[in-house]
Amino acid sequence: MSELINPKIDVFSLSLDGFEGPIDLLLSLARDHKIDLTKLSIFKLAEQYLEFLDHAIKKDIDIAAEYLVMGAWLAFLKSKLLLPDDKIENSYTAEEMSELLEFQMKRLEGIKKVSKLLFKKHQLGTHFFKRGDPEFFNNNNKVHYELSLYDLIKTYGKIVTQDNNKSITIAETKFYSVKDAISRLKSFVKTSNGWINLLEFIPKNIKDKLEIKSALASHFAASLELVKEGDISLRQDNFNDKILISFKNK
Amino acid sequence: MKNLNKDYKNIDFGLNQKIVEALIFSSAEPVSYLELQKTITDNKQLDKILIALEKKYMSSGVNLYKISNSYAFRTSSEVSEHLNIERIVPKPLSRAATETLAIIAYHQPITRSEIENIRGVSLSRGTIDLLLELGWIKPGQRRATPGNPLTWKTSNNFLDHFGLKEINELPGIEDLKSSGLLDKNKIIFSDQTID
Amino acid sequence: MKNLNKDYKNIDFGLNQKIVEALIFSSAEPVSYLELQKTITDNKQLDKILIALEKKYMSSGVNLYKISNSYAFRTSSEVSEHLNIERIVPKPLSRAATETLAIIAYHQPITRSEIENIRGVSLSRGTIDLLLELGWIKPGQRRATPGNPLTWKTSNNFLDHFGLKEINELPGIEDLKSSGLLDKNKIIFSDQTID
Repeated sequence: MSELINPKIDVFSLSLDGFEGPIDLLLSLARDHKIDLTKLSIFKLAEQYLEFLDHAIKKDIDIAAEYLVMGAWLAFLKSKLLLPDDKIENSYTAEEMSELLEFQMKRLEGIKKVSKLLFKKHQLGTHFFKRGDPEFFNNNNKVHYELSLYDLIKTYGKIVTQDNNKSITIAETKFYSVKDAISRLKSFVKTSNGWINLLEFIPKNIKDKLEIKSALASHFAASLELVKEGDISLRQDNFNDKILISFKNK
Repeated sequence: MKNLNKDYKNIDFGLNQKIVEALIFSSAEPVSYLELQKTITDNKQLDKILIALEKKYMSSGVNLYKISNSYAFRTSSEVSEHLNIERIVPKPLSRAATETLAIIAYHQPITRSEIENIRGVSLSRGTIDLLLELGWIKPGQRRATPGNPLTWKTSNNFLDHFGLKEINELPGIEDLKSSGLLDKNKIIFSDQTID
Repeated sequence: MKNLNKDYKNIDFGLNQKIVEALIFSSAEPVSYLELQKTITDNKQLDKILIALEKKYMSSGVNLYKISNSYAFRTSSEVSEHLNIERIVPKPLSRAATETLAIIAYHQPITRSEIENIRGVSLSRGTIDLLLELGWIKPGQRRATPGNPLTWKTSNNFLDHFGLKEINELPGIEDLKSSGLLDKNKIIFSDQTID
C-alpha cells in the first residue's frame, strides 16, 4: 500500500527483495535518512548504498547484477567526488554524474507518485459503471464479434510456438488391408476348383518384401474370415505345411 | 438541522433520483421495485422518483420502461424506427477464424494454402468468408505461381478495430517474446518454410 | 414545405439528438465521433447535439463522458458509493505493473528499453503482457532507431477506465512536465553503465 514510504529501513536486516532495482533502493535510502532529493548529498547517498551493498554481500544475499553495476557506478562517482581534479577524457564530470543520478531518482520518484495518484482515481467497474444492458444497432456496422488485439497476438503466439504446431504426419502405408484381401479372395470363388495353396492368391505384382509379408498376413486373415462366413474351407495337413483353400462353389 | 428538514429532504430526493437512475442504467437486467427499495427505503419517495424519471426520459432517445414490476431503460420507439436495433450479444470469434486472421495479419499477403500450411489443418470455406464479411481482410494480388492463387491481407477496418495506425505497429515476434506472450526457445519460425 | 424549413430543421435537430442519445446510451463501450457521423452527417449539428446532451445529463445519475474522440454514458461519480451493484473488484496490480503503466501513460509513446531505463531495472516478462491483456496499452509506431523498437502507448480503454478525457488530464502530469521529468532527451544510463 505504502511502497513509497518505506517504514524505517534497518539497513542491517534488509534484503533486496523489497526493491524494484537499484534506483528504487537509492530512493528508499534517501527517504529513510530523510534526505531531501532537492538537497541531495550524492556522496552521502553513494556511501550508504555501498555500505548497504557491502553488508548484503557479507550476508550472502543473492545480488542481481543491476545492483552491482550501480554499486560500481557509485563507487566510481565517489572517487570522482573525492578527487575532483581527476580529469579523464570523454568522461562525465562528478557534477554531471551526480546530476544524472539525481534526475534519474527524481524521475522515478515522480512516476511512483503519479502511479499512486492514478490508482486513487475512480475506476470503471468499481466506482462508476457502464451501460449494463447494451443494445446494438444494425446500421452502424458494429462488429458483433469480439476480438481484442491481445487475443489476436496471443493466438499468433500460440501458433508459432512449437507446442501448438506439432502435428503428427503418418506416412501412407503400403500394407495390404484385410478388407482388400477378402474382396480379392472372393473374386476367385467362381473360377477356382479343388485345394489351392494360399500363396497362389498373393498378388504377383508386389515386389516389396514387407508388402509381400503384409499381403500374406492379410490374405490369411481374410481366409479365416471367409471360413467363418462359410465361403471357403481351409486345410493344413501338418505343422509348417502349406495352407490350402477350397472354394465352396454355390 | 431539523428545521431544514424539508430542504434536506429535497436534497435527498435529488441524490436518490440519481441513484435510482444510475442503478437502472448500469444493471444488466431490469431492476425490480424490490431491488430499488433496498436503496430507497421510503416507498413514497421511490414512487415519486420513478414517476420523475419516467417524465425526464419521456421525450428522450431513451425511455424508462416498466416491465411487470421491474424497470429498464430502452431505446425509444421513435428512434428505433430510424435505427435498426438488434439484440445481439457479441460473441467471441471461433478459434479457427482467430488463428486465420492472426496468420494473415502477420504473413500478409498470404495464400489460402499457405495459411493451411502454417495451421496444419485445412481451412473451411466459411472462415475466410466470415473474415471477409467482418471486413477485416481483403484480397490481395494473385501469386505468380502455378494456379495464380489469390492472396489475402488485412484491411483498414482491421487496423481500425485493433486501434493500429499501420500494420507494422503489430508487435513482432521479438516483442512477443520479451513480453512473455511467446515461450522462449520455442520459436520454430526460423526453420519453418512457408512455400 | 420550404417555408417550414426552419421548423423542419428544429424537428430534425430534436430527432437527431434523440438518435445520438440512444446510440451512446445503449452502448456499453464509447461510441466514436466517426461512428456518430454515420448517422448525423452534419458536423455542426452533431457538435451542437453533443454539447446539448452533455448539459442535459450534467446533473443526472448518468453523465456523458468524452473519452478521447469517443462518447459514453457512465454513472456519475456522485452516486458511486450508493450503488449496490456487483462490483468487479480488480486484482491489485503489482508495483512493477502500476509503475510500468504510469511510465507508459506519462511518457508515451515509449519503448520497452526506455521503460527499463526509467525504472533502472529490467522489465519482467509478463508485465507488458498483463497491461495489454487489460486492454490499457496498445502498440504505437516503431522508433526510427536501429532495430526499429516498438513503442507502447495507452488506449482509449485506459482513459475510459480511469474516467479521463485525454492524456493531459492525467493526475500530476503538469507537475512532472514543468519539473522537466518528462523530458525525452534526458534518457540517461542507456549508454552508461547500466546495461
